[in-house]
Amino acid sequence: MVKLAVYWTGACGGCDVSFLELGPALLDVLAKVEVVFWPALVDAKVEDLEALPRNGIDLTLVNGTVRTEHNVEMVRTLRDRSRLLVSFGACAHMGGVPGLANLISREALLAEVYGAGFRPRPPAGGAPEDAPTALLPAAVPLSAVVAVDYTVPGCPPPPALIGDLFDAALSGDLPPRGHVFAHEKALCEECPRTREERVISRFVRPHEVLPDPERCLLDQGIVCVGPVTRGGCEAACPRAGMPCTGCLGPTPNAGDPGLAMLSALASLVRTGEEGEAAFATEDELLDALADPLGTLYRYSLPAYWPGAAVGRPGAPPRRDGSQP
Amino acid sequence: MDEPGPSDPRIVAFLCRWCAGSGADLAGTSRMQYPPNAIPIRVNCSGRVEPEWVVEALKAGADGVFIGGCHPGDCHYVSGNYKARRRIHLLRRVLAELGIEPQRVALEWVSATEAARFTRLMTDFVAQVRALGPGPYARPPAGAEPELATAGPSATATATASSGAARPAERAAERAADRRAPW
Amino acid sequence: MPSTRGARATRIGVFVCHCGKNIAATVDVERATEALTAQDGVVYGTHHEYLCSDPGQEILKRAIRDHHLTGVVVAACSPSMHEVTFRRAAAAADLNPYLLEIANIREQASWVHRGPGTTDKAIRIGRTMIEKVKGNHPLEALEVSHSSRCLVIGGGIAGIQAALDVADAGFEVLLVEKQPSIAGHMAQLSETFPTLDCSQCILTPKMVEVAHHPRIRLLAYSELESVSGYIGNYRVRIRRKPTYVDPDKCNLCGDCVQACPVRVPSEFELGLAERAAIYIPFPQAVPSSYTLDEASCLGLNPLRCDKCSRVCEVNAIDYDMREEILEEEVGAIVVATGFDLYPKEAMAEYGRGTIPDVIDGFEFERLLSASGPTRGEVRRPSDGRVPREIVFIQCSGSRDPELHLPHCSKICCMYTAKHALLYRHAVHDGTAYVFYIDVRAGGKDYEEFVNRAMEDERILYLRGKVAKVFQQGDKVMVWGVDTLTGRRVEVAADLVVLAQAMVPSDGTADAARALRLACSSEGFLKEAHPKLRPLEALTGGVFLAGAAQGPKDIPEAVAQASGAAVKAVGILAAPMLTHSPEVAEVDEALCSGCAICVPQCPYGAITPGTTARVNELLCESCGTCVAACPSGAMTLRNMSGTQVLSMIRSALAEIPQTVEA
Amino acid sequence: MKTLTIDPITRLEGHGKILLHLDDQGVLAGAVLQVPELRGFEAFCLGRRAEEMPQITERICGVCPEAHHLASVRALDAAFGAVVPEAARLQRALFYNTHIFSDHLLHLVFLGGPDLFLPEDTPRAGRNVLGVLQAFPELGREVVGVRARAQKVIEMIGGRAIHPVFALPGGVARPLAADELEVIRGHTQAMVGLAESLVAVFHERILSQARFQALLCAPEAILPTHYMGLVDAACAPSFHEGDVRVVAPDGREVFRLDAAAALDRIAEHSEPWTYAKFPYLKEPGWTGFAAGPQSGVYRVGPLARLNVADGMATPRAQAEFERFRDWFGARPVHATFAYHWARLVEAVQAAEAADELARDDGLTGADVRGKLGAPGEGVGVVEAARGTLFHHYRLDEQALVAGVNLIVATTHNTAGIGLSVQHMAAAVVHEGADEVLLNRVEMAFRAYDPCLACATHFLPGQMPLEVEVRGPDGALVRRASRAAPPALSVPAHPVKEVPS
Repeated sequence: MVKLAVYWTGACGGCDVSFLELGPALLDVLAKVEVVFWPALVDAKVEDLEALPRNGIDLTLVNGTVRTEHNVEMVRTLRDRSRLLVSFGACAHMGGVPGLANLISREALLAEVYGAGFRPRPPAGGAPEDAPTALLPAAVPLSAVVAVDYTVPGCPPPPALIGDLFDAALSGDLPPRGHVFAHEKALCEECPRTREERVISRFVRPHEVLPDPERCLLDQGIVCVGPVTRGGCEAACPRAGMPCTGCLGPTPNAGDPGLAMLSALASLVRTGEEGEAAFATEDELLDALADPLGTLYRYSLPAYWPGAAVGRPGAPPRRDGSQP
Repeated sequence: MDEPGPSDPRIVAFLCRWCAGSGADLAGTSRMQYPPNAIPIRVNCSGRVEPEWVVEALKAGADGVFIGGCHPGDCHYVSGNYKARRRIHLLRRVLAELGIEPQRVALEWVSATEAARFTRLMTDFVAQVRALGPGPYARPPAGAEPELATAGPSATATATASSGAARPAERAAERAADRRAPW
Repeated sequence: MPSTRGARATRIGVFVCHCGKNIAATVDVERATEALTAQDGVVYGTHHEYLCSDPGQEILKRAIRDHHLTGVVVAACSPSMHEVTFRRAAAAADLNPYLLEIANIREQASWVHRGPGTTDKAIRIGRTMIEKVKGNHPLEALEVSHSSRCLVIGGGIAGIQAALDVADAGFEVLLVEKQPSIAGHMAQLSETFPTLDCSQCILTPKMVEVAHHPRIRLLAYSELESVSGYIGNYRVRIRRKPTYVDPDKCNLCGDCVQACPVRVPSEFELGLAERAAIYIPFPQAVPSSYTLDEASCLGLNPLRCDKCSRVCEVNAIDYDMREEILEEEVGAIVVATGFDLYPKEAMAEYGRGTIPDVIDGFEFERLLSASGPTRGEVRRPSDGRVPREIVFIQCSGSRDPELHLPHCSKICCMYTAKHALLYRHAVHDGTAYVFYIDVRAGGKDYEEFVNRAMEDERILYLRGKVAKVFQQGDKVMVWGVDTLTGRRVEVAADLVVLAQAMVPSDGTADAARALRLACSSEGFLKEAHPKLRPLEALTGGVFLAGAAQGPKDIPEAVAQASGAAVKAVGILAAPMLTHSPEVAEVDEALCSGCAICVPQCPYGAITPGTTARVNELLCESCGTCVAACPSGAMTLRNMSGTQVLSMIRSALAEIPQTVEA
Repeated sequence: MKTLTIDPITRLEGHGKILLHLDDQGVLAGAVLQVPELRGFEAFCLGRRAEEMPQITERICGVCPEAHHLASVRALDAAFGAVVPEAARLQRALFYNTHIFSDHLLHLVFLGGPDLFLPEDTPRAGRNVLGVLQAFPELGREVVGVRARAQKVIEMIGGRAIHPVFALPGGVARPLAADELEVIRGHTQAMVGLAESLVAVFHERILSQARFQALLCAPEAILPTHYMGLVDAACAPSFHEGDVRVVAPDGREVFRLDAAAALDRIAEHSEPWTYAKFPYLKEPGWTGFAAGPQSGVYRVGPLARLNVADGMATPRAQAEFERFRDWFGARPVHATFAYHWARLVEAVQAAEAADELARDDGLTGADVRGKLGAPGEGVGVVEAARGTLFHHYRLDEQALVAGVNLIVATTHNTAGIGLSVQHMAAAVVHEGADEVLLNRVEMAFRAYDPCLACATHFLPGQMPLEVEVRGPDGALVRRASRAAPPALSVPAHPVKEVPS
């Protein structure tokens, strides 16, 4: 029996539910594992976890973005008790949708939600440690806190990829450390849409048109980040008539997916014959791209722009040129 | 001392070999003088410059990035400079949204004969970046914990690694290691 | 990507050049050498007075051997100076030359800075090149065999010249002309400016030379069907239309023409004369044989009409001749598809071609030509009367972005002057007016020629545009303005000659399509670089000659044709085609076939598919496709993103103050 | 006086932490639900593209993303003044009823299941879905199978099973193909089938148990509050559209209004010791953590929806609804554990409604996009499995988000949950065994099927649970707990409202 633990940090629960998407196959998996810790599913409390010896868990899946000091403590404990730790889902992998909160400094965030001057504090008479656990300055991916052995990407991970992980883990036939359980090639490989003239002559937002069901969405001016995103989901969103938003993360060589896609988009833009005469209209077209940051980094801001509100107050400290 | 002083901005300059690069060489042969802050990296065409390079420079502590290409109509490869122009235009928009001054990234046209122009552009850009102050990821004072330290020391290590600042030699060795998303 | 990446243990040597005082004066070469030698992966470092000198290069070679170096960085002058020198030296020491890089610390450091920062910068520049060398792969120049035949498309003067030059250089030429005869428009001209020598007299010898050249295969009455392949190895399909006359048998007796019951307007005479269904465009045609035009023939059917074949004593006529498709291998292609005139039917303001006595330049050439329909007498089409008052309108369709074409057709100023002058020679008491915007006579003896026309021949040059031309009685009324005097001018002319704009021929558009050549908005073929590569198309191995590339006169067309010929010969003569190996490369394990790279390439070197494919010989290494590739599957050999990222970091990393060597 | 902390409350989605405190007489004086983390959706949604909101906000909750997806798009419909074409409306309705069925199933069997199907003394190790599957193998297999088919329907219409992508302002992404509809019909039939067998099992194996009957009648689990829910024209529960109806503890209608107007009747109260907010009815207003007609505290969710409804929308559901009502006699039903039964009644209606919708050929209509007006402000409301869900947006002229307010199901219930937990704990707090206490409290908690991921859409939560006993000086007297990360204890005096 493989000892399994599943835990969430700042999560929506979708990753937990995604196991159910395995359908009947789930029963086979559950039959082969001993669930030692999984708050969403079984009654095992924190002390049960802490009672475990080092490497007492064979396989731990952590989903959710890391946002609080309590998250950090928990994943450190899990790392210590686990032989294999898997970053599960887009939040753990790259920071996820909640990672967009890094566009606002922690202080501004609290102010935005609870009004200016809000400071979480213990209740009157309560001891200091009774205060709600403190937020980190910024959301960070799991790999920023503990060493991660494998990644199952996705928001949530597609059942097929979860299946691959369990096949590997239960058979003991494991890929090299650092393996990402998704395709090496981009989504376009499994996308049924046809690519014709590779030119963007205007940007269109999904609600503004009913796109041609056969043609590539990019060719129709809809920003689809499929070309920079790993396959493994059967191009679910493009098949459903909606652009890929990049939840499976970048292909191995893409680097920063936001910048890679930015470069591709800008390269495809044409407003007639290229040249100085077209500069003005090209810029107009590029400026019409709505919310590039939210579009290019929907799931990956913390992984690629560490630090909250990067250039704003609260950005990483400045260089001090003083010499040793 | 040889190290530029604290107030001295650090800049990376991507120069296309046919125009801007030759212009820079001519500035040399003509013994023109400009500040030494920019470290030139020669590329075939400004169209080869990836937005990620610009950002990588900022993440590695640069305060500004300069890209020099051929004048419109003069690109040795016909249209590489047009692609570069569009990419940088969009990149600057994104930088602005991240709170990073877009003026830290300059794209300029310099022909092989415009040594004087190159000299002036370099001088002005250094001044401009100096006025902006240190870049968003400029190095912290020795010993100072980066802000992510709240997420623990291991975080500092991995997080900076994911931003690509650590151990260039080692990372250059492994294929595409530093281009992979962090897990 | 080659599996060797990062596999080799890196043993890099660094060589810092003093360049006498040129570098050493401002860069602390000891410290630079020390700092660079301390870099990870560097096993040897030294500096020398003049590395480019023979002793300097000896040091380099010896170090490569003694220290088993796997990479070299020479910190010295600009790579444009000595990259070749040092790479040769490396090769001599059995180090692959692509593993040596130059760090430019002279032009971009020692010469442009003074003071402490200079050494710091030199070190950082050096470090970036060390990082680059770490990622470099040993490469060999690309080599492919190729066909040594040349295809010339278009048998006008440019095509003829290109074909002759290539053939004379010793290479086989396929000359394709879609008309029954080569010659092009030049044969229609009467005399040529500024020397006024007879056009046909200077053209026909060249045509005959083509006809008899052992290495020129002339395919007249033929068209380019399709082209595949790439530089050095093009595969072309040519459709050869049936002439129904065996050129070898035909003895040009002309009996068939008499026998033929059909008469249609002659293309060569621009409709000013007629021809039979079986015809020869003009007496000096090459190939010198008759052509039976199936469109106007009564039906190529002996039962309906076989008059021509009955009178043909040599039985040259063969109604069963069929169209054939030829497939040929060629190494280079010269496109000389020529020009046509902007149709006068497009000139609403000048009667839209409905006024018989409003004609274009070519028609007037035929009226002037001794071999023309009027035997060289100037008689107007409507009633054959000799025009007493004649008006020439320049820039008809040219330089008129609002209504017609924006470009200048370049030759009209000259041929209009020639026309007016020849008219005065023919009709001594006639009056010639020329309406012009301004006279452009840039060319050897051109200005003199125009002045001669204006002064000696007392031709009235009126600066201004003609607003309206219309028929009134048997006169053609011309309304214009003389902008110099500001007076409105009205001329009751007998004949009006429009200097119609030059536009690319239909054949040019066809060729562009078949060869996937870029065209300007007017449709003229685009050159690879407007200044540096005016004879080459963006597609490797394709060259441009004549007016298909832009308006030009005969001497220019001929000059460009010879230039294109030499370019073509450059490919045909090479034992092997060699090409830089530092080109774009697709990692098929990573490419999803998204095809975003395809439109980035100005040379059409990338073909889409399940994975993109790069034609290495067409790739010019700009790397624009690499920067556009979202998945990082495309890379540029020895300038990969990974390399540059570490170059960037090494440029910015702190430099330890004291380095233990 | 002592403070009890329960950590973590397992088998519910998300995190949370309960604190109870007793006065000197050991009587429970207050209960507190603390949810200690922040994700900040309200903040970072600003500046995003409007049409992205259904996809972004659904990341609040992976259990009921469909609810957020739809509430969000309904808010956008309103903000763009769009009229949704019939084909699109039908797609959304089928999609959503299927989701409600699937989500109720998830709770009935997987999360709340153990409380329903297993004896209370079942050891912790076996008190989970696996235990249920062992006790009810054939049902278990059917549940897993049919839920998979329901999810398939959601995937076919929504594009993805979890975090769907199909909803766009004014309609949906694409027309549905006829062959797809054929497949869907097969699945919805299976759903109705399972709904029926669940009803059977519930009556034979659960309702028949004295243990469960006692639970339903347990006085400590009776909480007379206001109730809120969506109803259709016929005043039957409606999940994805309709008016918001609120009834008082005595069943009298307080109001019946559209989304925007209803939202105006709600205010949010906040406490300094928790990130969570406490919505209440402006009329009668906030009177502290209390039930009854004088208190603005209201409850939402299955029980609330049955309490605001006059009947069900479909025949089988109506039949079960009548058995439900007859069993309790009076209406509204205030028994907290009746949530489970109400959930079953709703599951039946959802299955039937889905199957009905699937028969409608209008589903394959090609017109799936209504015309959009200028972007403005809009409120959207749906019934999530756990209760009423409000999305409220303001858009700028480029249709980027300029303002966001979300009131999610579990948040409406936080006060009610606190009260239930308080009563439940009060009843058992003097029985020495912590296990019993903690289980009872958790059961009371779970009855609501609280989705704390939702409740904490601005607070991704971890729910430590422990028992602390502190002296008046705040010093620790006794800790009977499942030791946990920093737990918040409540001081030894009643919780005071803090003006916000």
